[in-house]
Amino acid sequence: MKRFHVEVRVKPRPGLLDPEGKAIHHALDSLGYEGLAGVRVGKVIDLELAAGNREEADARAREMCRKLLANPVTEDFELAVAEAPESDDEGGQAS
Amino acid sequence: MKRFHVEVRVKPRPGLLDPEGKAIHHALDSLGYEGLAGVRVGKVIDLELAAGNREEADARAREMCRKLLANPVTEDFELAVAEAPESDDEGGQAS
Amino acid sequence: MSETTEATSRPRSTKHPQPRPGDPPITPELVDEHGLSPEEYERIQRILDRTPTFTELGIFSAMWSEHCGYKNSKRLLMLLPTEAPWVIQGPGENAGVIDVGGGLALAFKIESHNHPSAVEPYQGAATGVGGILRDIFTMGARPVAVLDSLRFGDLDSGRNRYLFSGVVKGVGDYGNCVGIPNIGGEVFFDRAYDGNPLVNAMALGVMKREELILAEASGVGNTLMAVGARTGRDGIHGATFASEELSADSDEASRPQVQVGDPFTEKLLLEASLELIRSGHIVGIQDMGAAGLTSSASEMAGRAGSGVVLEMSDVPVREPGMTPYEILLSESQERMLVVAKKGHEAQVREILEKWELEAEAIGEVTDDGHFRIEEDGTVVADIPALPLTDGCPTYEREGVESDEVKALRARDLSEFLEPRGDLTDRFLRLMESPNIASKDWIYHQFDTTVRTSTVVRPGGDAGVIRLQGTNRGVAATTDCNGRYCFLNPREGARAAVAEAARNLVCVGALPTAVTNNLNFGNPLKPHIYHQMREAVLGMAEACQLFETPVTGGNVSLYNETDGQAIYPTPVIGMVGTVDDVSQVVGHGFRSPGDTLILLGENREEIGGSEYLYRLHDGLVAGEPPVVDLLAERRLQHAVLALIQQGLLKSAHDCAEGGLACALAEAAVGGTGGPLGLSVEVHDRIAPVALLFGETTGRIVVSVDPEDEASVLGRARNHGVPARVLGHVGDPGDDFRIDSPEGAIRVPINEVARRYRNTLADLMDRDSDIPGGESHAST
Amino acid sequence: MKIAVVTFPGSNCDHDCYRALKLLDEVEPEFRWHRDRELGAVQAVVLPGGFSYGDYLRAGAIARFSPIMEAVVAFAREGGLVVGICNGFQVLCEVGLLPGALLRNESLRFRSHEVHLRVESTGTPFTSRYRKGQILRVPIAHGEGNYHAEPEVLAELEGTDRIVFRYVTPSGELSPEANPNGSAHHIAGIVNESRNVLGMMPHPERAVEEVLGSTDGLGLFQSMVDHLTAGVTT
Ligand SMILES: Nc1ncnc2c1ncn2[C@@H]1O[C@H](COP(=O)(O)OP(=O)(O)O)[C@@H](O)[C@H]1O
Ligand SMILES: [Mg+2]
Repeated sequence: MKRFHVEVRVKPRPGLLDPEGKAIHHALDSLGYEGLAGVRVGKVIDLELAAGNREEADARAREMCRKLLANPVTEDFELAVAEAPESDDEGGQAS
Repeated sequence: MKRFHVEVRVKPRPGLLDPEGKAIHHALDSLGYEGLAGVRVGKVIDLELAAGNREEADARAREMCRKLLANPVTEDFELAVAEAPESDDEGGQAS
Repeated sequence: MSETTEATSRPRSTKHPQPRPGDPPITPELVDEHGLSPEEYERIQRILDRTPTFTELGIFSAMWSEHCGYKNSKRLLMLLPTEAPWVIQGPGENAGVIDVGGGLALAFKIESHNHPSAVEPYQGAATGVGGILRDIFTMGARPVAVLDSLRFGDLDSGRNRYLFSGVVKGVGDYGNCVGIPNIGGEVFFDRAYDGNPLVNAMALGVMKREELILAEASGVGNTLMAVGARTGRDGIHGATFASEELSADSDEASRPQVQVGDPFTEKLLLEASLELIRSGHIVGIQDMGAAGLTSSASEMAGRAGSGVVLEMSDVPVREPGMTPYEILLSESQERMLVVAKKGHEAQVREILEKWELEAEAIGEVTDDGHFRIEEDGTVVADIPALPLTDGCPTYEREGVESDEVKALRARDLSEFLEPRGDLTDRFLRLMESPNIASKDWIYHQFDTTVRTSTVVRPGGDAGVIRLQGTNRGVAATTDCNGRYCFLNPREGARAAVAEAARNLVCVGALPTAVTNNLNFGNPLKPHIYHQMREAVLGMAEACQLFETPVTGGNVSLYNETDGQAIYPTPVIGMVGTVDDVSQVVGHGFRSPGDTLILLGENREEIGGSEYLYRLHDGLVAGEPPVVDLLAERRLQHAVLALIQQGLLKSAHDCAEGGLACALAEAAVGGTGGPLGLSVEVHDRIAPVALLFGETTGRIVVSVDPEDEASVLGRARNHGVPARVLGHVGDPGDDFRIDSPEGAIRVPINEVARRYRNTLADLMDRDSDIPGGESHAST
Repeated sequence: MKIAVVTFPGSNCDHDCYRALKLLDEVEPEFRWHRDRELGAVQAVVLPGGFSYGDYLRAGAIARFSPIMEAVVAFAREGGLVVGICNGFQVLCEVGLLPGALLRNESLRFRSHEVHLRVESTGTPFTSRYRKGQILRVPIAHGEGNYHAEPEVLAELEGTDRIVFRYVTPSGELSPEANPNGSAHHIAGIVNESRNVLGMMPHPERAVEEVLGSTDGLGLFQSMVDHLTAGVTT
């Protein structure tokens, strides 16, 4: 088993109202940042997981997204999988 | 001016308690996903902005992060800048 | 971690603790960084009869900080009255407890989280609420209400808006999630709080009398268990930090990790703790609050006169590699220390497991009176418990009033009493002051009705909740006007107590007891110490007279930024009892045509008023309103009796903004929508003072016209001046006050609009955006 | 009759619902624990408000995997009455018994105050005691009550009389100011296709006694009792 780091990004589906994005857009505008055409806010979820290989890590993370991490009615998700550096001693005890 | 897509990821600083990550970790565990060593949750903010070049886009987004998007007391941020595909008609009018 | 803890079989080391590898040497600088004076350090050496280890230095530093040791306030606090027949538990425990009838007891307490909120308003305020709730349920009481008392600089600054917004959200999110209704509080804006916001949270809990449990580590051989969240590196040395002035570099990375609240875990901990207490498997329980495990374990040992030994490697931690120093001083939230009866550890674990929480045996109660810490069996700290908890040196300092304040107080204000300009315009500008305008922007973010017991929600004079299963109720309020206290700390403190009691009688509650939060600057400065002493004396005097003993409280000192102190702010949290909740009255008018009566006396007092601050460029000067405690008591007895006789339809006291604003608040505050009014005032005092002066001891009531004579007569029988002011009008009528020198006349809907929109208009711009340094500047 | 009130870790209106049900002579409320796998012999189920699992990730997202939810879903599919209030509504959407989702309030703030609701449909087991168009005064207290669904779903809800309550002004008008969270079509409560599952954000259980400020919520529980009693006798 290897350790993988999966970064899951869950974002509001296009077309869905995103009041937080709108508020940030507005705030950035009033701070004087011009040329901003859009702001959308979502969630990023970092998973540290063990899997036989990269494909397996990817597949398991996708399943977690479909099952729990993203709501298909309102959200889309993307994944990025990276192999974690081997055994930095006491790692893997977070959260 | 070109258009850039900047993805900002704002994450809780290491060592800081992340109750949301903890709850999700717990939920994934009880859904039977084994080998999860850690879950941390942050925010992803997609910015569409205009800038002369990539460096400028990066610098401006960083400044926005320092000024507004990330709370320096509790959060770190990372950026990814990509040039947006040229003029897909009605682009730049989101949000 | 071992399943069964055979703590008794652990061999007792008799050797002195040795420094751990990596411990810094104990130098005068290190002692100083720990906030200990050379004399205090000498005392520590005498107690130990040797040089402390680094771990021990950390322990002393936390326990002898202002926050835990009350070095500079203890002697003053001894002046407060603390006893009455209904007091079950006075100061010294996690919370005070009083008898509220029907076999029920009320636990209540206030606590500050000022410094953490200045650094991270959201988490600071949230964890403040979390901490005070734990103080309540560790007494065995179920929390039933929270209140919040807040102070900020003026809202024209972006930083202040950010702090205000974050604090309100933090207070709300935490209490909402745990499911405790907010029933009131206060907020006050003044430049004196720039850079030093105050966040004081108060909580109330109810239990059956016999369910009271104390925080004591008794019973040799009993097992100490860490319960709830794991220990991380959060807020290490928070207690010392809270005892120092903030300076410009407080924001640097050297600062302790911010404590993050987890209200979900708190809710589980609340249910689990109450179940544990009722289960009979434990003998004591305490929150790991300020100075974390150190203070909870040593105080529990100190109270019981026992000792404890703790094994650091058994403490569940969140991060690897934590040292005993870090584990002992961590202020990670949502943790408790429980003393389980020997042999009942498994049952304790089972209850926690039901609530998805952890419990780990980390030590045991001993009989040697020592607070002993081991790491893998090696002693790393060994301190006599009593000198550690009670041996902190206390100081009585010299207090001298500042000349600046004397001069401000002596200032002649007669020029401001001249009628100048349009009264209506001045009235409306006052109604739009954030200190007077409706606070619904705040409490609409708080769940106020969960637990289905809230009888009077925030927005009135005091909150009222029904005691479940009875017709009885308890009421609570927090009050303090820092400007009055700044100009005259003794009068100001008397006024705070008087106002709190007055707010309670306005809803029909009998005031019974007080908790208080002393928020001051650096006590080492003679003028600050003077403020503290005077305020405590004023509080003591008023509490004595109102028969509202002080059952607990909190002290927050060093509230200064760059040498500038906040106003002295001794916040009074007062509770009262209601015999029959169906008799409670609100502050808003109920029916057109009702007669308006003013109870109490007008005086020509404009000093320290919101009128001067808001309409005369932030002027804070003059003698604040003088409290006539005996007249106040007569007034309160009268109002309470009138409410109990069912003669009043509404009651509202005059506070900031004076008579005119009190009338307006009552006119727009009815549940059926704003009602106009028509009133005529004349007295032998300047109209500005009559309309906007903040003379205390006045209550405006509305009564059925048929009861007018009866109310006037009864009030006078109580020795209370009473006069008819006018009548309540219809919806949409004018708000109209005629005085000999001019009139205020404006449609009531316009008054309501301005009153309601002020805070929202100021706040719904930019202030709820996540973090960032934009908020650090204006 | 027995009505179950489910307690999830973080539920905080479970006792309020229990007490409200207890006010009705016919009802014996009973708590069910999230780890229970069976509902037992009950005639209806209440999923109460609160912050199950802290509302972390999304409100209701974690609670819907609780063991008890399998039993609740089965019960609902067989026609049993299920009411989800506030957090309970969110759980019902997450578990798929009701369509749509509840997003963060448009104001991005938690909102807690009294609202006015218009009864849109009396053709449900939960609203027979009300008149169509009746205005109710009931508290809300939520941060994620902004009802969202695809346009087709909204059209279907509209077309099949499944919108049960809408937020209105005191005089019964629809207006953006009266919509506390930005909900699509001012929706405060909906039922499923077979009309036995109701989800609503406002708290009827907090409006059952004069001393609490309103008794307008009582009719909802009484309607359920009427329906269940009729079911028993016929
Ligand atoms: N921070 C707050 N939290 C909750 N309620 C508040 C807060 N600030 C003000 N309120 C509510 O608004 C009411 C009016 O506030 P205030 O003007 O301070 O009242 P008073 O002068 O009667 O003490 C209070 O009684 C309280 O219920
Ligand atoms: Mg008042």
